[in-house]
Formats: sequence, C-alpha cells, structure tokens
Amino acid sequence: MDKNTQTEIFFGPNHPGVPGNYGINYQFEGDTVTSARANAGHLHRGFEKLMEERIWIKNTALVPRICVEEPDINEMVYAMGFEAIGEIEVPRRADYIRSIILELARIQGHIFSIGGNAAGIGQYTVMHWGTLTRDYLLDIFEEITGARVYHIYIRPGGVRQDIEAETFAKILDLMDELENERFPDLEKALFENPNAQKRWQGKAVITKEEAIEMGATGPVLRANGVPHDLRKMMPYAAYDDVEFEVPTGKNGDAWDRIKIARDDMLQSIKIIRQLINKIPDGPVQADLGNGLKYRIPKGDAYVKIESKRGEYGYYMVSDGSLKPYRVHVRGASTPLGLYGVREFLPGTRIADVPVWAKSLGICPPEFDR
Amino acid sequence: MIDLIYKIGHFLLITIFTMALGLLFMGIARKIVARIQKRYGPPIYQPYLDVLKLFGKNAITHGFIFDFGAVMALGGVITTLFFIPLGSWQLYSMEGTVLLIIYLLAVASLGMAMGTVGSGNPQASVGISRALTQMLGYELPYLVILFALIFRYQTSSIWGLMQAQAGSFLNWNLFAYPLMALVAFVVLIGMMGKKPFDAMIAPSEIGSGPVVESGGKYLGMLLLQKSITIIIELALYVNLFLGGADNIFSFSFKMLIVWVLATMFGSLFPRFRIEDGVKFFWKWPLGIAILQALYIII
Amino acid sequence: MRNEKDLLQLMNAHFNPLKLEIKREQNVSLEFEKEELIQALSFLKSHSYKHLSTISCVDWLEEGEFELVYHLFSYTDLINISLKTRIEREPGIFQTAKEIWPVAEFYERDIHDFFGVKFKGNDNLEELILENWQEIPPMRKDFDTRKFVNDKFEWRDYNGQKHTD
Amino acid sequence: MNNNFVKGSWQEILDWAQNKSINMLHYCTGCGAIELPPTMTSRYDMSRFGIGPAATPRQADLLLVTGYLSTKTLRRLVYTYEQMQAPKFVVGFGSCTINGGMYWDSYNTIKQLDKYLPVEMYIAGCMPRPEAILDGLLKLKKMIADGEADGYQRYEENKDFYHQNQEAVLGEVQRTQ
Repeated sequence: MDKNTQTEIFFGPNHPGVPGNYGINYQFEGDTVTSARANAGHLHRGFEKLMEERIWIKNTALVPRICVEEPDINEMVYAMGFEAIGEIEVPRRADYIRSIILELARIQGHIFSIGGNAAGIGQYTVMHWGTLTRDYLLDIFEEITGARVYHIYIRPGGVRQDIEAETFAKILDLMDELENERFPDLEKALFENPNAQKRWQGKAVITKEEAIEMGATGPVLRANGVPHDLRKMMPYAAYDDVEFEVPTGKNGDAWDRIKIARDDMLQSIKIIRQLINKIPDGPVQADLGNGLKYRIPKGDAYVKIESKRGEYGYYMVSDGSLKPYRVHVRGASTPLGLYGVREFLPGTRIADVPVWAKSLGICPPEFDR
Repeated sequence: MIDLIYKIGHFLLITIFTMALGLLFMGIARKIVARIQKRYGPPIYQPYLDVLKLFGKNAITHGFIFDFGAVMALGGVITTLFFIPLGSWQLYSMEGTVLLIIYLLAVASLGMAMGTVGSGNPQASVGISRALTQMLGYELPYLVILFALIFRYQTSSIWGLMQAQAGSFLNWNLFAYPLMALVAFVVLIGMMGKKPFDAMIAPSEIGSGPVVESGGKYLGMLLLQKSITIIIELALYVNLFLGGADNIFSFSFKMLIVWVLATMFGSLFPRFRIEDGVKFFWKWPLGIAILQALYIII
Repeated sequence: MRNEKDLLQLMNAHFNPLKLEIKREQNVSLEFEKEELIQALSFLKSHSYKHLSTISCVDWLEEGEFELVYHLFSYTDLINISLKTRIEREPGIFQTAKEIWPVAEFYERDIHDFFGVKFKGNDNLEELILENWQEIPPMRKDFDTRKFVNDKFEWRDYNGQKHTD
Repeated sequence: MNNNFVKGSWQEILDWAQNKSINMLHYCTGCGAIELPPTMTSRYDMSRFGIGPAATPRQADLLLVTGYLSTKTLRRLVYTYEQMQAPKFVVGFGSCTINGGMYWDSYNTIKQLDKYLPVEMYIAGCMPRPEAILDGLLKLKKMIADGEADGYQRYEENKDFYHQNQEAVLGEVQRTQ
C-alpha cells in the first residue's frame, strides 16, 4: 500500500454500515477498494470451551446465543447432533413442530436482512416496515416459547412443550396477513423501486465456481441458478412431507440474493401452511429419562441444516460422559466473512462496501463463536 | 448612523428568524418521515433542543483550519441572506442577482470543505469530495434554467424576476414554464442534499460524511448552517417560480409546501451512488432544461 | 450417483484407509494415515466432492493426539464424508490443504489459534480471532478456563459472597 | 478537556436540554443489539423521547454496551468512550455486563463493566426486552435532568483506577490526551 495514492479506512467494528461487531480494514484509491482484510474476533466468547464444561441439557440454553439472527437454527443442529450420536428416534409431531419453528425463524431472519440491506442503501422506510413485520413474528414466538428471541425450545429428543390449536390459528392468520398486506407493501416500496434495483444490480457478484470453491452455500450459491438446498438434498425434520420450490437467481449479484430472500419467505409460508394442515398427534418429547443425566454412547457426527444464509453445521464428539467432548460450529457465512472479504471485496466502490457486506449475509458471531 | 443601526437590527432579526424557521422545517420533516414509517417521531421542536444541547457539549478542535471552516460555512450562508427577498423583508435584495446567490452558496460549501479536510478523517474527505461532485452535477441544469429565465425577463435581479410574476397567480413561472419548475424542484432536492441525493452524508457508507469529526458546537454551527441553507434554497425557488409573496407569512407557507413535497418525495427513495446521481442530473434535468431554454429563445 | 457403499469401495480401491464406517444414511467417515490424507482429499475433490464444509480439530489428551477431521460434501452423490487423521500432540505439525481449497487457509488459522497446530505451507498463521494471547491455546483440554478467569478477571461479590461459589 | 463543571443555573438548562435530546452511539458490541432495532423503529419508537442514533463517537452522548464484551471489543470500546465528548453516559445492557452472565467462565469476556468504564445504569435481562430498554432510558433521562448522571466526572476524578483495570486486562492501551 503506497502511502501517497492509497488511504486506509477502518470500516470498523463501530460503524452503522457494518453487519454486527466486525471490521473490514480496506485500502482504497480514488473511489475503489484495492485491498481488504477482515478484522474478526470481536464477538469471541469461547463457546466451544464453555460447552465442554456444561452437561448436555445445560448447553441447550447456551447454544442459541451463538448466532443472534437465527437462534433456533443452533438449537436444532445441537439437538440433531445429540440424536445422531445417540440414535434417538424423535416423535413425528415433534418433527413437524420443529419444522414450523425453523420456517418461522427463516421468515423472521429474511425480513430482518431485507430491512438491513435497505438501510445499507439509505431506504430507511423499508427498514422500519421490515423490523415492524418481524416483531409480529416475535409475538408468535413469544406465544409458543415464552421468549422473543432466544427460545430454548428445541431440545435433544423433541421440543419443550406442545403448541395449542389457537396458536396454530394465529400462525395461519399471520401468514395470510404477511402474504396479503405486509409483503405487497415491501414489494412496492423496494422491489419495484428503480433506485434500489440500480444500487443492487451487478454488485457483489459471486459466481457459481467461486462459491463452490469457497464452500459458500445458500442464497450466494442459489443466486447463480443452482437449486442446492439442504432441505431437499438431505431432508431433516418434516421436510420430506412438504412440497416447495427452491428459488434461484441468474447472475449471482446482490439483487438476485435479495429477491431470493423474498421468494424464500413466500415458500416458507407455503411450507408452514402444509405443515399445520398435516400435523399428526402424539407426544412431542422422546423419553430420555432425567434431563440432568442425559448420556449418549461414545461417537461423533457432523450434522448440518439449511439456515437462511446456507449450510450451518456442528461437528459433535461424545466420549460417553455427561458432557460433550467437543463441539465445532461451522457458521454459514464463515468462508465469506474471512476469506471472501480478502478475495472478492477489492474492486468494489466505497459506496458498495455496505451493500457487499450485508447482501452476502455476513454474520460475525458465527465465525467468532 | 441611525440607518446603520436599523440595518444591523434588521439583519439580526432576519438571521434569527431564518434559523428558527429552518429548524422548524427540519422538525416538520422528521415528523413527516416518521409518519410515513408508521411511528410518532420526535416532537416538532426537537431540532431546537438538539442545537441547544450541542452548544452545551464540549468539543475537540482539530486545529485552526477545522474551526475556520465551520465559521466560514456559517458566515458564507448568512451573507447570502442579505440578497434574498424574503417576502416583504428585503435588506439589500434590490441588488441581489441570481448569479451572486449561486456564488455565495459555493463559498459556504467550500468553507465546509476546508473544515472537513482540516479534520483529517478519510471518511470526511470522501464525503466532501462527493458533495462537491454533486454540486457539479446539479449546477449545470440549474444554470441553464437561470439563463433561460434571465433571457426571458431581461433582468438578472431576483427582485426583478419576482416583480415580473406579479399580478394573478396565473403568470407564475410555475404555470408559465411547468417543465422548468419541475427540473428546478429536482435540482432543489439535490442542492439541499435530501434523499435520494444524500450520498455525501451517507451514514452507512462513510459515517455521516463531512461532519464525522465535528461534535459539540461545531455540529451545532453546521446544523444552523444547514437550516439557513434550506431556507435560502427554498426562498430562491419560491421567488423564481411561485412569484414570491408580499408578506412573510404567505412566503413561509409557500416554502413549507415545497419543503413537505420534497420530504415526501425523498423518503421513499434509496440513495443514489454519487456518479449515478450526477449522471441522472446530466441526463433528464439537463435535457428538459435545454429544451425549455430553446423554447424560450426561439 | 454413487451410494455409500460404492463410495467406500472406490476409496478402498485407491487408498488403504484404517477404518471405514457408514455412520448414518448419507453420512460416511473414513480414517487415514497422516501421509495419505492430503492425496485422499485431492482425489475426492476430483470425484465431485468439491464442497469443503470445514476442518475440525479434536484434542484427545489421554492418547496425546490431535484428530483433524475434514468434512466434504458432493452435490451429485449428496453424501457427507468426514476424513479423519491423527497427529501427535507435541510437535503438532501437518501439511496445509491450501493448494486444494484456498479457503482452508482460514480454517487452519482458526485451528492454529485454538489448538496450536502448525500447518506447513500456510505462511500467515498469525492470530485471527484472539488478540495478543499469551497462555497455551485455549481450546486444548489441559487449559482450565475457570482457573484462568479466576486469576485474570474478578467476579462481582454480592456482600462478600461471589456469585459463583 | 476543561474540568470546571460549574453547577450553575446554566448547567441546569444544559442538563434539561441534554435529557431532551440524546444521541445514542450505534455500536452493537454484543448480542443484545438485536433488540435495538425494534426499539428504534416503528413499534417501540425510541425517537419520540428524543433519543436517536448517531453515526460517530464525536456526535454521541450515550454509549450503549449491549451485552458481553470480549477483550478485543473492550479495547475499541475504551477508545470510543474517550473519543466521545463530555457530558457522556454509559448504560450496561443485560446480565453479561453486570456479572459476566451466561459467559461467567469464558476466558475472553470481561465480567464487570464498571471496573473499566463508569456506568450510569444497568438494564437487567439476558437481552432486555424493548420495553425494559425504554424504561431504562427514561430513567436515564430523569437522572440527567436531575444532574445525577455524572459518570464522565467520576471517570475524570479516579482516572488511574480505571486505567489500571483496563491495562490489567488489555496490556498497553493508547491514550488520546
């Protein structure tokens, strides 16, 4: 970096345009970024060490705090890892309820990221509407699980408690309200807005080969027309009983990714309706004995599910004792947040750095853990 | 001597009135934007509290250039107040010509530019370079319009242009040349730096641009400068296209209408990137302005 | 479209894995000698296993070994394969997989941060997540986090009684 | 920084103005920051009390420490705090700033915020709800109006106590003045 033509900006941890507590130090010349480096680690709490100190059931309270935008994904993967090693059969109704919770979390996550992307380019009205819509979903979560964001609801072996009939009715009403009132507003304000299209089209392009080479999945891959979705490829919970399409884009830019987020939400609404209509009766928690003495045989397993940003996986190792021996968290945006910044950010304009960071869904607590 | 004291008193009255009106307009704008975003928003007198609080806070200076920049920005803008007829009040506005106003506005933004460069923060210099490029963008169509008007009414003094539109509201320039008024409205949004042309103070890209290093009383001064700039640009628009006014209240009312329209228009559009903004200015507004000018000349 | 068994036969034919195991449907795990792993990785990458999910490291303190686990996935076979190998704890050196997957450089830096495993060929192994950390790498089993917190930080005492005892 | 905080009627006017218009620094240090957008936007609308986000430390008066603090964030937080101009206030969010909360035995997070920065007030909750945040901020406004919120003076007076604790955890810390 020669001093006279290039200056350095700390697009630092304390900056309205950056997604979360995470910094990008980039050098720029004129108006274009020449080189960039990820400044991660601000959110490191040593989750994996803490999990080794706590018995199995205690970790269910610790686990959702890893990624704040989508806590239920962590609970689900932790439960699936426990069941995979212990070969535990989860009752069918619990599978259905888990899928409903995951789809509600996906809608909530997508609306929040659409609002965040809109704020990145100055469209604050859509941010306000998006966060308002998300709050209605948090009310549903509060009704089911008692908490707004961290639900601690999906546990190894099933879910904490059943969902009553009128909560299902409320969910269905909310789905109708989302589809007929909330989304058309967002559609007119953002997706039919020529400015927004100009700001996002052709920006932060990640091609198919680059994404696969880097290990990036989810909207980043699907924006290039590749319908890879773990809910279809490796069905888990109740996803094998529902039909839905996997939305894809064409040229892998920020505009396609944000349209995929919108189409994902519409598919999630369809899934939730099918799940609620076909939900079987039965228990919601497999009988695993006293929670404080959960114990599974020695073994290891890598389990992964489709979060809103892509593949989210845990590698869990148990040595047969009361506590997990090792849990390794693979966040969905790890390759992009660390490697992608150095490889793909150079060349973009300064005005597009927040568009780049937010449209790729970089969620720093995932790789800081 | 008495005349001098009268002039100074009149000048102080105008400056304070303009600042109060500008801050009131900014409060109204925040309320409108809040309502569009389905929330209550701060009370209308919030900007007054902001300015009072800001002058109460400590502030760190980054050297003489930084201080002088803020003072020059505020001073430059206040001097332009002399030459703008605000309804019935006119200090020296007999002699105020349109070109003088454009020049003095440039002085104010150059002052701010000098201040931000003094602050040494790279984000501030990126912000101010954007502000100046955007000025380049909207100055071109604006000058074409002004020359057309001057050619049409054979006078370049604002007072003259305003008198030319006297009589019934039918011969306001808004109805005489609607296209030109429309172009001037878009340019007005660019001049005031409202969305979608607020790339220079983009918080999510460069941390609120030029004012990134100024806190406390510097931010207070820049807020006052912004409020006076808003009033000047609105007054210019009302004088040229809405036929000015005989008393100050109807003048402020007309300014309020234009301001509310500009706020509503802006709150639904995301921010242009700076070169898209300049390209936009040079494509549609410039084209229409030239068309209108030709129409007048022939 | 191979299923799990064909995959195991394929691997058996080209390498001599120590252990082959079908863990669950669409999940397979193999264990290799230290030297053979990198060739197995590039072999699999050329056979449609293009997606490297992540590299995990497990610290088996009693056996005095680190276990490195490479998780791959194929978009055509739809099978998850975990390649494991064991390296001695003390020197803790292993070759880098940077040439096969450039992104592995950051996974290795992460493992170096937390376990102290050095990867030959990966030149920038400086701190990624932690900041000027002096003790032994924190994720090792012999690092006691509660003792460390006791010395470095101070818990709030509620009139004489610490909230943790 | 002039240290003569004269308690006169002028100061009361400034305190009154300060509590009516607070600029909150938009720095989400921990996981509690996910409850800030609902508080700032349409449903709970913090701006009707005159509290709005500020982009940079220079323009901010309120520093929200939303949740746990890793040592890396603490260093940047101390720099941010010292860049802010008096009168400035710090509000601790959630149980992680009070006693380490869920990460009480984590090797990388600090356990008590008020050993490093002067804290006006804590809002309890493992991520407090938007209603709790608004309630806390209203109490803060009352404290400012009564002139009790003098964290920045406490920071000036026992500067070495705070600097020692910071250096104990962070090693060497650059000082601005």
